[in-house]
Amino acid sequence: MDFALNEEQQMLEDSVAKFIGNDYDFDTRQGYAGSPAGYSQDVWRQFAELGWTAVPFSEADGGFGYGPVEVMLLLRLFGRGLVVEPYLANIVLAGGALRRAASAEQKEQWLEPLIGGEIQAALAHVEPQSRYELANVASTAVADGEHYVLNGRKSVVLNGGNADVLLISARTAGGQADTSGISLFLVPADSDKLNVRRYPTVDGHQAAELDFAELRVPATHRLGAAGEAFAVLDGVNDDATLAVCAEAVGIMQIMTEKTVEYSKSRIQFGVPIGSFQALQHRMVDMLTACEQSYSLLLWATMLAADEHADTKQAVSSLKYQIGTAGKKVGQEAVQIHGGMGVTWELDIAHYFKRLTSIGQLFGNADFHLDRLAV
Amino acid sequence: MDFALNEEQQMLEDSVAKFIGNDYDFDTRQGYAGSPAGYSQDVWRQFAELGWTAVPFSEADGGFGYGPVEVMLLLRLFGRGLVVEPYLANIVLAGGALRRAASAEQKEQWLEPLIGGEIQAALAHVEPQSRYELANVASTAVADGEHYVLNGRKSVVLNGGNADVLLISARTAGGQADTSGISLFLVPADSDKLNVRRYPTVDGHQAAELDFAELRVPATHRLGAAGEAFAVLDGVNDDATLAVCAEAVGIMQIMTEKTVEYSKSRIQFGVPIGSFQALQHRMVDMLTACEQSYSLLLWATMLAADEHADTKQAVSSLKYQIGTAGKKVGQEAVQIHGGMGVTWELDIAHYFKRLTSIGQLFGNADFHLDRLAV
Amino acid sequence: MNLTFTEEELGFRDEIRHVFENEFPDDIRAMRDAGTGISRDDQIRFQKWLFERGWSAINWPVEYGGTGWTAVQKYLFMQELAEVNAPDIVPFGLSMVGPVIYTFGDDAQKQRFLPDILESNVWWCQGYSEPGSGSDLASLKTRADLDGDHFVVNGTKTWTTLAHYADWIFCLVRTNSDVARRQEGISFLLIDMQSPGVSVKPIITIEGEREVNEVHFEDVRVPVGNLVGEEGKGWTYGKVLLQHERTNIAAVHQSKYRLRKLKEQAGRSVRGAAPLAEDQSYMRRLAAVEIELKALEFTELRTLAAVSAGKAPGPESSILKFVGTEIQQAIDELYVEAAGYYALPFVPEQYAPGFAQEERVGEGNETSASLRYFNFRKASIYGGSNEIQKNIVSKHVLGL
Amino acid sequence: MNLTFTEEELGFRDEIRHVFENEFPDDIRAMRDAGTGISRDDQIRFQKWLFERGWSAINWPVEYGGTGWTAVQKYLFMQELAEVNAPDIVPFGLSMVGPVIYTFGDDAQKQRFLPDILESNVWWCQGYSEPGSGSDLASLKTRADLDGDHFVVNGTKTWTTLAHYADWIFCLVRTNSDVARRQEGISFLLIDMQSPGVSVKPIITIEGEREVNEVHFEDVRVPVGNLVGEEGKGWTYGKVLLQHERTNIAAVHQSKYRLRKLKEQAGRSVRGAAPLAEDQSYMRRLAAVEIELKALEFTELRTLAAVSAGKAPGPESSILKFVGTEIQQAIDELYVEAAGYYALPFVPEQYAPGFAQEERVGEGNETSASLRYFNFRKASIYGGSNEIQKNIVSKHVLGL
Repeated sequence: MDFALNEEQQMLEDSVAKFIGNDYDFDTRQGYAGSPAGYSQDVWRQFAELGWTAVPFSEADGGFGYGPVEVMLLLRLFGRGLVVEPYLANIVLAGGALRRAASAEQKEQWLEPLIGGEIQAALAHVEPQSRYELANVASTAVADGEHYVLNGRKSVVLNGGNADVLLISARTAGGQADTSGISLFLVPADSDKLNVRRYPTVDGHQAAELDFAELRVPATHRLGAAGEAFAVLDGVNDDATLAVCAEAVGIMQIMTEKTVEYSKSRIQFGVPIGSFQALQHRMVDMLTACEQSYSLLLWATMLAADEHADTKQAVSSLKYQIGTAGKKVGQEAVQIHGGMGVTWELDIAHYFKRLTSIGQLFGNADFHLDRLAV
Repeated sequence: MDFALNEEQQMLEDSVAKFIGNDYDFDTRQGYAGSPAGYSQDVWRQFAELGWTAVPFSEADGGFGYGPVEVMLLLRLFGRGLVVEPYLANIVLAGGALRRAASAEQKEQWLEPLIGGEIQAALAHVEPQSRYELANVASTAVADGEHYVLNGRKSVVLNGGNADVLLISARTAGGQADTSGISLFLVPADSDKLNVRRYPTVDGHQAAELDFAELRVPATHRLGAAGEAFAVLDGVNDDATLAVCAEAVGIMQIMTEKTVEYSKSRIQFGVPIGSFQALQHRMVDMLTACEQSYSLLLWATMLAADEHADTKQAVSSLKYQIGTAGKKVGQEAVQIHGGMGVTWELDIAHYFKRLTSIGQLFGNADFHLDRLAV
Repeated sequence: MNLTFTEEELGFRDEIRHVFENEFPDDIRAMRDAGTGISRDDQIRFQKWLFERGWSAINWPVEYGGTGWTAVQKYLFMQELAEVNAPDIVPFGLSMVGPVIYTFGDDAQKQRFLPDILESNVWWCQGYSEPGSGSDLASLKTRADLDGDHFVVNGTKTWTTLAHYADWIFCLVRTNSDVARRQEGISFLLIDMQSPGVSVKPIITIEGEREVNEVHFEDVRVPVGNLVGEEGKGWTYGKVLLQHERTNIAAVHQSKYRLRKLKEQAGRSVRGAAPLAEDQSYMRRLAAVEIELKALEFTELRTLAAVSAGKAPGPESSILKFVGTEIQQAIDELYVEAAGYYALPFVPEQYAPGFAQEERVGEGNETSASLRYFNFRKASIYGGSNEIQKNIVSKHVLGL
Repeated sequence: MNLTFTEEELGFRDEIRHVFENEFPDDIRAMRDAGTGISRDDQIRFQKWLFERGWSAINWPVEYGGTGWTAVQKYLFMQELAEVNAPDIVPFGLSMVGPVIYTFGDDAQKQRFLPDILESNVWWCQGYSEPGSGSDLASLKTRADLDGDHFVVNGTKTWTTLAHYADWIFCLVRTNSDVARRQEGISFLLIDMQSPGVSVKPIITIEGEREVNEVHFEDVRVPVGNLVGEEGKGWTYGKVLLQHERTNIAAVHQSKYRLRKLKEQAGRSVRGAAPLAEDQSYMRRLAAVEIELKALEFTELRTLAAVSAGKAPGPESSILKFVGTEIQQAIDELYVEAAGYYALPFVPEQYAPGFAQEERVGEGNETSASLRYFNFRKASIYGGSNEIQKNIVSKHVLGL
């Protein structure tokens, strides 16, 4: 039972904190988010040079052999910095699927350049009807000689518009909600018959809708065994949920700090609004929500690092907490900032929007509480 | 659309308010609750003389032909007075069943003296396993010549220990959860084979556990048609739910008033605690909960008076509101009273306990919200 | 005590409904249903449509063009208005400055301003808040100094809704700084937005739209004839405005409409998946909001009944605003939860008229849910934050 | 950063567990499981059982009879203690006055009082609150006037838990009224309850039990040797007490035990009806409390880790008390909801030893749920109300 960081972890956290503190203020972030790609390629290359893109990968795969704890350290600080560079989409989602399912050749072709920051990738799994049911896949892939023929649609594919390669899930067997029969395919973005509708998201990130009809994919581009992709997607989904929860905790913490600071400087009726007891107690509740959320984040992350049997329960507990406490902290931060809290100009509004997005990603609070209420 | 009381209603409300104000202070109430019967027979006779026991009954049955609105006026003020006399058990529950199901002879024998305040009655329907499922009846009644033979148990029979006659539901046909096949029987309290375990309830009222084995009841004591009692019980249950909600609104209102008054007089740190903004906003929330609950009470009561098709939906909406808002108001009133709020000596504790009981009667908040969530 | 409407009231409602069903502009309703923002011209066209039927100022006295309706009639009208998903009536002219002018203005001002407000010929905006004074309005600093037959106005107003649409602005300005109470020395002034020295700077709000502005006044010369009522009495007049916002302050009818639409949406199955309506947890949440809304509807009806019975509005009226906004925001959250992943796409352009349907993202309007949610966080902040509302109830109702 | 316990820690836990499983008095556990109140004698027998194993004062310095355990060891011990549903250790001697005496008392006081506290030979109670001073403790009025080699004590203490069991009481008394700050002039005095002039009057609490009392002092003569530390420094000493309540302040282990028992109960079917565990709404509520409790457990573990690493407890420690009591009260509510109609019967007598089983009302202990719920509303009021706790966090953590 030890909450302390080891030396490598401490160095990693310090370097991320240094980057956020020195090179990533809010105006810079807004500039990157508003650029054509929606993020900074330079910053992304920097992440690769610093080795941050290699964190969750084994040394055999060209990574550092780190795990959930190190990813948590990165993401919590990315939350504080409101980082828009697509770490979740490239490293946790696409990288997580490649790490788990790709063959040696596929890793050499796709994972190495991904870790190297040379290509962008995206995992295309969610569909318009699937909501949070991971196994609900209506897209189909039919074997045809040395190829598969894919038909279907994919929803809100994170980083989908920037990706050089898309990891598309499709059903090679089974019924629409079966866990078995789902396969994953590597599809270059410039493939014929692949239609990508890109758009920004409300939190300053990028996503896309995909649709594909009679899209032909070489059988060699299948990731892992046919029909066995659910376990891969399930593992990736847990990693990604942990990652966005770490980001959310960072956001909740800085929103609380900024709200307390604002309440000390904002004068109304001749006194700082932070002197009003009703607001004081609400800010104490915000702090409490942060502390409790951070505790669950540590619990769930350490379980995941141990590959403990309770990991899934912990991930759902954490996501429920983030969905509820995150909403509360975000809404209170905006409310206590008053009119300023709902302006585009102030960072508070953008933290709030990111928290809202995270609340809807990978299962909302209700979904995860239902999973636990048995 | 009219919220005003007519002349008769205004007179009724005034007379009840006068009684509560002049003849029923808290110490008097505690005396009645602590007496052997757990209520005052004199006060009960007074209720009968004033005609309050006749309110919901038709003129043909010897009543005033009043309805839900008048019962609401009575019960809301009974709530303010924390009245322990068994109006709910005798008039709304037992009387409601007799009014709906009894034959002319049965009414003459049982309803007339009940309205006259000469006898006490109780409806024995709930069972240890039934929780809030009205149709879940495991007790059985088997026809045997001119008699029925009853076997079973009944739970928390309100006024059961004081009742001269018990209205016992038992299954003459069907499965344990069927709506059809339930019958009601009039059983004198002194019947052979009827075991009555009386006890006080946490709110200063009285109840009892019943069990009966091979209890023989004349067929002439059956209320209404065999196996058709569910509709009767369902109607009575709605009336009773409305009645306790009216009582709860009265309790919530007076608890809020008393809490506001206390906060003006209780000095801490040299000022009244009512000057602390955190408490001010919480007392505003208490007031809001009272106003919103009172609004739903009026809505549901007026629908019931019109025998409107939405009555059941309104009753469940109201009971959910009382279950949630009532708990909140009660807990806040106790909390803001501090140590005094948890002493037997102060009325606040007893209002709180009655609100808690009402929350568990006739379906708690979850039960009623589930009924609406379709 | 009963719930039934009289024959006359039902007849009145049916007439209103008939007109809305048969004469309300289809294109405006279509834009509303599609989630499309309403342009300045369409907003004016809508309000003129109401004016042509005598419905643009239902709360005004008959002599100035009001209806003389009973509280119940007004309630029924607002209900029918919500049933066609009509735009909100811009309040600044018809609900705010109009009543101040016919209550405190002189005959010249009445004749000059009221008809154009009634007909929506002139677009008004409100100059109350300032960068330094939000909840603490009395600390406002904008000055109006008398210079001959003109006031010279200097200062800045902020959060000015649709100032970039407005022809005129009504302002609270300080005409006297040498006063005992800060509420004194404040005057109510009408200013032509075309006056030299008036400039409007946009404020982009959280969801990315230009809805509010900063309005700067630099040596703006305003004829003394534009002063409403007495100099130094502006604070009193400003507060009187609030009286005229009672009807529909809680937006009960709009919330009922939105909840019903949400239930319809939740009942629809998307591509063979189970409809959201089968999710008990979601439906419990929805039912709880519906209960709170039903309670609010009757709390408002009790207020209207009290007012029309000549009584002063009771405590229940004071809670209409903050409960009403809390419910509107709770409904916004339900729409976001229903959208799921489609709460993320930021595609406001697709709700503009003429956007290519094949480019649309998401089912129906689900991608507009989060934008509405973000934007409407303002509802518990502006017009006197919910904290200020609770302070008022605490002081004036509970006597704390 | 990892969750695993060391071999040594696991070995320690197993030893403790072995002792509890094999040596803990069966009759005491049986009374606890049956919901029976614990008598004075049984409480003392339980605490002496701990003493005999060196476990009665785990937080005390070794020299005075403490354990010298690490934070993790203390955590594991408290966990095993909860697993046998042990009674709470009465805190007034072992957690409160004991630490004050060994920190600020003189040698005579240490020799005279500490051994009897450690062995539970003497029952202590706490004299802090007064009728006029609840949250505002510094306003206390009980006076101790010096008269030769005695103090003469006059005044009233209230909410004195189990004073009718107590042999001694430790009090905060005013020895000097002529002070600048009210916190000055307060002294920490030890008083024999047998002293002439001490009288104890019961206060019956909401659930009908005698748990607290009013203690009156009328010209009670107390030897000056019973003054702990310096005259006038009592306020400082009193605050030091709080430091010693860290461990288990949040009652995490008891709450975990009660939640597990509740789940077992909810899984049982009563006479053929569906078990409560099939009620999704109820189980969602239970799961939400379980999540909050898990979070609190790790918030407490983080605090213990910080403390044992020599750091001052961080902000997380300040919230342990009010979150802990909120969770305990939430669990009480879950038990009441589970009881349903059986929340009503008021039959405390059936939880006394030797009550006739055939007379019992309700399944298991369900009729005790509401009594515990009522009684435990005190948890958010006493020991510094949750409002006071939030004021402290606001001031000392947020700097507001």
